Amino acid sequence: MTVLDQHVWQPRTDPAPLLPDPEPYRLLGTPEAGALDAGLLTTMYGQLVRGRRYNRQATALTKQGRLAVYPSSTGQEACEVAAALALEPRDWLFPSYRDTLAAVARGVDPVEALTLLRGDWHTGYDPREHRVAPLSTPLATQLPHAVGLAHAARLKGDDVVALAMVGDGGTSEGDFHEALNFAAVWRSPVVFLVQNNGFAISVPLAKQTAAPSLAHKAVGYGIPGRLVDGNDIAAVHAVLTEAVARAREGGGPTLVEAITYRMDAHTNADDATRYREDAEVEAWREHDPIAVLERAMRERDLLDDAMVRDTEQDAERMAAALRERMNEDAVLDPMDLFAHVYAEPTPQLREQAAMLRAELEAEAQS
Amino acid sequence: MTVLDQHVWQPRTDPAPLLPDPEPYRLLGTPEAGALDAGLLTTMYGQLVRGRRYNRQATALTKQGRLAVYPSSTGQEACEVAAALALEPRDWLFPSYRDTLAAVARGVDPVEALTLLRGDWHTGYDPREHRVAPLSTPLATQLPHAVGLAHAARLKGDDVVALAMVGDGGTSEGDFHEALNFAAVWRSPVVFLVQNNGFAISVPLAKQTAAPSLAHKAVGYGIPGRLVDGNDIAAVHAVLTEAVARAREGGGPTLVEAITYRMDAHTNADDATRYREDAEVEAWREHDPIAVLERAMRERDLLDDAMVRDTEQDAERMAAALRERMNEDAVLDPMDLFAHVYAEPTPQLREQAAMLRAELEAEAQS
Amino acid sequence: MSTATTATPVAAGRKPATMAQALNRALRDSLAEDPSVHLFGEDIGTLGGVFRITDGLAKEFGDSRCTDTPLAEAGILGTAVGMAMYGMRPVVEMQFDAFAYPAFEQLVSHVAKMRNRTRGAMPLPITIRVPYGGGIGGVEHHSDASEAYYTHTPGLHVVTPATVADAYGLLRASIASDDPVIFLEPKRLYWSKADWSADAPEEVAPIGRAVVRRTGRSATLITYGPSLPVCLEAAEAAVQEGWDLEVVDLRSLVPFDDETVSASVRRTGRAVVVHEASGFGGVGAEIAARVTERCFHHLEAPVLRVAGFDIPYPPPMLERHHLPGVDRILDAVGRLQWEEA
Amino acid sequence: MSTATTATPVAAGRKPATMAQALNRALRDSLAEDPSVHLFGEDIGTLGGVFRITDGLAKEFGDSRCTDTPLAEAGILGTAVGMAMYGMRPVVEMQFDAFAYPAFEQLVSHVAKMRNRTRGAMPLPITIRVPYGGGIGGVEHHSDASEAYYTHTPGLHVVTPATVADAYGLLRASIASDDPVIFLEPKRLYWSKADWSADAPEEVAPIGRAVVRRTGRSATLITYGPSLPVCLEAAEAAVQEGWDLEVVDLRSLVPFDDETVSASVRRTGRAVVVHEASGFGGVGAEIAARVTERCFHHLEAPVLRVAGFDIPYPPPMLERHHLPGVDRILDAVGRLQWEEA
Ligand SMILES: Cc1ncc(C[n+]2csc(CCOP(=O)(O)OP(=O)(O)O)c2C)c(N)n1
Ligand SMILES: Cc1ncc(C[n+]2csc(CCOP(=O)(O)OP(=O)(O)O)c2C)c(N)n1
Ligand SMILES: [Mg+2]
Ligand SMILES: [Mg+2]
Repeated sequence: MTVLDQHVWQPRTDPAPLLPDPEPYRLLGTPEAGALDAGLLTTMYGQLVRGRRYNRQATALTKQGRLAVYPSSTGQEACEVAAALALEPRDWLFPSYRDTLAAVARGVDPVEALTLLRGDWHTGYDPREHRVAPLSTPLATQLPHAVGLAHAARLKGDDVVALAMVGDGGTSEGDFHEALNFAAVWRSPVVFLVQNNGFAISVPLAKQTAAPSLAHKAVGYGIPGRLVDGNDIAAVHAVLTEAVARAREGGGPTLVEAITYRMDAHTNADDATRYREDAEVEAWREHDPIAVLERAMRERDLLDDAMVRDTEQDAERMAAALRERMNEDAVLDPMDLFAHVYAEPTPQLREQAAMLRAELEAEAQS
Repeated sequence: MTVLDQHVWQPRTDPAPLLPDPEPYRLLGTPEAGALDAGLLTTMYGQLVRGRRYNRQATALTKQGRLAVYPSSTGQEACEVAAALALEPRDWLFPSYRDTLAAVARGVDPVEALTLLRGDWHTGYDPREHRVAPLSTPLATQLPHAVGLAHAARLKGDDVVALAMVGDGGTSEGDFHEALNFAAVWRSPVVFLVQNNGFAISVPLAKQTAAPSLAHKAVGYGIPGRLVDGNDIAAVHAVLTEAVARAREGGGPTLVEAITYRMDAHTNADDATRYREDAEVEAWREHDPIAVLERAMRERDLLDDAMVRDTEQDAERMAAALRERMNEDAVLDPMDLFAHVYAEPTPQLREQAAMLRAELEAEAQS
Repeated sequence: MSTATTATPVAAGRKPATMAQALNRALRDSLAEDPSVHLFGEDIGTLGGVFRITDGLAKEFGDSRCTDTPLAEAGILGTAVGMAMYGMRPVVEMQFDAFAYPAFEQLVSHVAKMRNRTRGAMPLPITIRVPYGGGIGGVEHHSDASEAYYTHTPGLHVVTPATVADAYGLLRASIASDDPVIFLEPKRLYWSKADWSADAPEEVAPIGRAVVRRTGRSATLITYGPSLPVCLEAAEAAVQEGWDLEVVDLRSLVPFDDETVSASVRRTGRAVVVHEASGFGGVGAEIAARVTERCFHHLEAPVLRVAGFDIPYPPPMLERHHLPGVDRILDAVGRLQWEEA
Repeated sequence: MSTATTATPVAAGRKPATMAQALNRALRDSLAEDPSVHLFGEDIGTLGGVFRITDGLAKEFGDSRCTDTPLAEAGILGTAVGMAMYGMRPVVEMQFDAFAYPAFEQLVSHVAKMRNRTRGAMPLPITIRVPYGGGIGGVEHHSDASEAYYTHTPGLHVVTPATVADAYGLLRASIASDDPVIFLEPKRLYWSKADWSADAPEEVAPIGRAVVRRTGRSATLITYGPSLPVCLEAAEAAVQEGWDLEVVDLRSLVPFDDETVSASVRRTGRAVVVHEASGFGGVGAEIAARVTERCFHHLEAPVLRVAGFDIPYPPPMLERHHLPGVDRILDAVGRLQWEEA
């Protein structure tokens, strides 16, 4: 022992257990898949199919002008659904703009989840109701929120876990770094789920990072990194569930990287042909999360054509209901612009509200 | 090969060679020290002794009101000097506020290096003269500058390397993360030197990070991390020289963590007794960088009492000259406030300058 | 009664072009002329930018002249600082107004200060392109009018074009400037069209010079960027009310063209400042204050402001209630105490 | 001829205290009364803050109520957002003005907007303490007067005390507020002293209310924070010139107390706004503009501004030339067109 060890040198974490496996973790299609709970798989299947249908419906709504914009999670439904299923009701989900499906899978009314993208308000749901934070557009900014919330819950003695979602591109932001570091130092009960879908809009992963994997970033914070096949819902669910349990028991945060692929363009406004080959998209169809689960379930006779049909019809009903509700015009009160800026409007806002009210009245009369 | 490997999965870097050794690298006092170049050691010794004297002199100048503030690098001279010695004249150094000594060791006039801290101007030297960027106060903000400069040099075909210095606390900032990631993706010729002196003002490392070491952060960027005894100047110099050479040859950036200790308070304005024990400081005296080098040199008969005395006298002369020059009042022209805001002052600044000029004239007349 | 005029000289070879095309052309011409010009940003390479302002440039000039960066705005601006320190002329794109905020420390603490702190030894000729403002149905964080943060930061130039010709001219001038320039691109004018040629950009739009877009005698509308077309429309509508409005397009917020603005207000005796950013502490406050300081005895009425409300930018379906429109401008003009004239 | 007055009621048990002590006491009382109050920041625990404002609090309330965070301002504010989402009342310290900039995105895009975007479901009762301004001989990046960035951001309250009593009262009120408050602490007044007691903080300084610190009839000086003592000194010096100056201390920049300010200017007919931040686009512009809008026909002269120059904050040895002093204020008062009165 030298002075270095005594004084500056940390009680060192062994880096080895923090390092992710070199290959993404998989369950479906492996021998272990045989042991997976049949009920869980059926739930997952139903949610995946509904999720896919939801994505298709939302995209269709952009074409009909019913949504201002939609960042589809088609191809990423396994991550979206697994994130929702891995949490207890008392836990919190921190989604990004791409994760309306995770919010919906957690119970948020799909119309309310789509409010931001429809454009009648920003956050359409009460975050406290289902414990889903507002969809976050500024990249990676939601990650420190998740850490703060988890830290607060722990200080209060509540065994609440926060699961925060971010994209591969988002890992380059300073907020990613700061959030992971705070979580690690505080041993906060947070799970960070990075959906690595290969692109940040047009920018491929190779221009985003030179790391062995994004999960390897965990080591630099002294937390475990896990790498998982993001289109294998059972694997994602297992990894997240384990990380959530560890967090809940005081074991601190985990960084999970799920390898997946965005089958649609970045949003309906994007033209993906500018930056990727159709062949790449086609290749990923083989590894579609629904197909992967379906194969595994059929292998175990947990799924047959009739069930597939039923599930699809159920999804169709959900989609029809959503379409119908979204086709109703949003009821808007422009005076709401002033209602929630502060607990009490400032004198300045009262003046401005009066001006708008007068305008609206004049408009109504003419 | 699945679709994952083909398309999203990077041509993977093997993480193993990126990981730092579990123990800080040492040279002095080890058998390898016998092979170190005698001339280099003598140079280092001279610089260390002068550096220590410079630190003492600068601290004394704060007491005499000649410096507004001084963040001393006493105890950290090995890192400061080694950083300067590891670079070629065409290379660039990016120091933080604590690194005036590194700037001085690289050739910057000590009075000019102290301008910021004396308070007569911000940067006192022309950064292009010795290729030393302005001392950076906002933590970690200088790191992306180093990356940009190194990247620019590479684009121009110049084999220039940038060495950027930052503290342990600074590694928590988002800019640290973004800089390392840019450097890694661009394979820029940059060396990041983290001086881990155990504290960020009063905050100990354990409240700053839970990582196995700060050098382990390298893995998350796909670059090598090196851990070194920061009070062993030969070791720091060897590690930096190697990293600089690798960068120059196109091998990309390196993250070096040097374990050291700040013997003085954060600045003269700080009261270190509030957050650390004297015993800890005392323990580090055994491992003082000058003592460590002196022992190794004496062992090889490269140093004797006469040389020690000569070196100290030389340092004393340097200090006396510095003291004398710093005791001269700075010559200041308040009109300089307007001279360098833009290439051409705006009409608004011309008006304001006229106002100040009138005030100064009135003052001079009264 | 005067009619709308444009102050730009008629040049040979004028063709219809959008502002987006003019910006693209400005970048291309700058890249072609000066090898030290380098473009950096998110999605500006292969994709050509989410607004296609850099379309085709990576292809024409290579990845190293038009580079897709990792997704980190402080990193983008911070590395641009380093490149400029090495003698390059970086032009960075912030994808949207609100996504420039992560770079705020680099901007305020380094970009704006570097020349000054080094006594001129280290100028930073960086152009920061920021698509700004609303009116395009963007969801939250995509429509901030953030100009006031920049205009209050000494060391930065802040310019914003309102016409196709100025888009080209000002961007060329910004890139050529040896000082950092915040170049604010009004998103909702990207697809506005005009006849235009790339000739003589310096004459077209020197930094620091406002331009009278419409001469008039009753009152002056002072505006810039996205609000110029609204003001011109208001001025036309005002004719029916018997008002002959002058419209000044500032183009450059810093440096500010006091001469042109004050001359106009002295002539008309009344002024309304129009912008879509929130009014409180907005650029309009500065304009109103300095015009009043300079023209007090010529003023028949206080300088009024028509600005966005002091609220977070509204969701798409409500933005029209927030943005200054023709009616609100005419309303303000009507409050310029005509009865007392 | 009136004399300097203070508007704070005399309370029992008043003792001499510095502003730093009053702030410390406010934090202590808030921690003691409300278990949801949590303090976060760099060096605020063991060290008690670089200005010692949190001295002794970690010891008294434990590390989890007064926490030394990792060194990352966006992380500090971002985690505070999360804590507030869970019902806590975080009070964060930014070590110096310029070191709050890394948190700018969190501030503008989340802190200021969260209540609004969730239709009131998710208020964020966060207090952000920012030691600001110069006059303490700080090296670059330690003396920014950054208030204008905050006042232009809807959704934030912005307050700043100029007296010991207000430091206590306003900080208590800020922590109790259900909205985010930027609490600007004038560094150079930390060691200013006054007789003061911790009684009845709500009466002392409610958010949104300016106070007349000195009544006068000739002209109104409108100011806040670090410039109040300078203005009071100027007002005393002005007596010799025959001017009886009223001095208004705004205390709260957002919400703005139009009533008190306008009433004063209507009474005096002349006004000078004083602050040390750069003038261009500073808070003074807003004040001058709105006072003019409201009091135009009472004004004998344009509202003038005395502010810092439009330059990066100077090095310690030159800062006195930048900061508005008594002479510069009297000079501006002299330019209020008395000859025409
Ligand atoms: C701070 C910030 N910068 C830029 C953007 C603009 N932007 C929106 S999505 C996106 C790409 C994000 O990529 P990734 O994190 O991989 O998530 P994905 O879209 O693939 O789900 C960008 C650049 C933003 N929203 N926030
Ligand atoms: C962005 C920013 N935040 C806060 C500060 C205030 N500050 C100055 S030095 C310091 C501690 C830095 O610690 P470390 O990085 O370990 O460097 P050291 O002082 O030990 O050399 C802090 C918090 C700053 N300069 N910049
Ligand atoms: Mg992605
Ligand atoms: Mg340190």
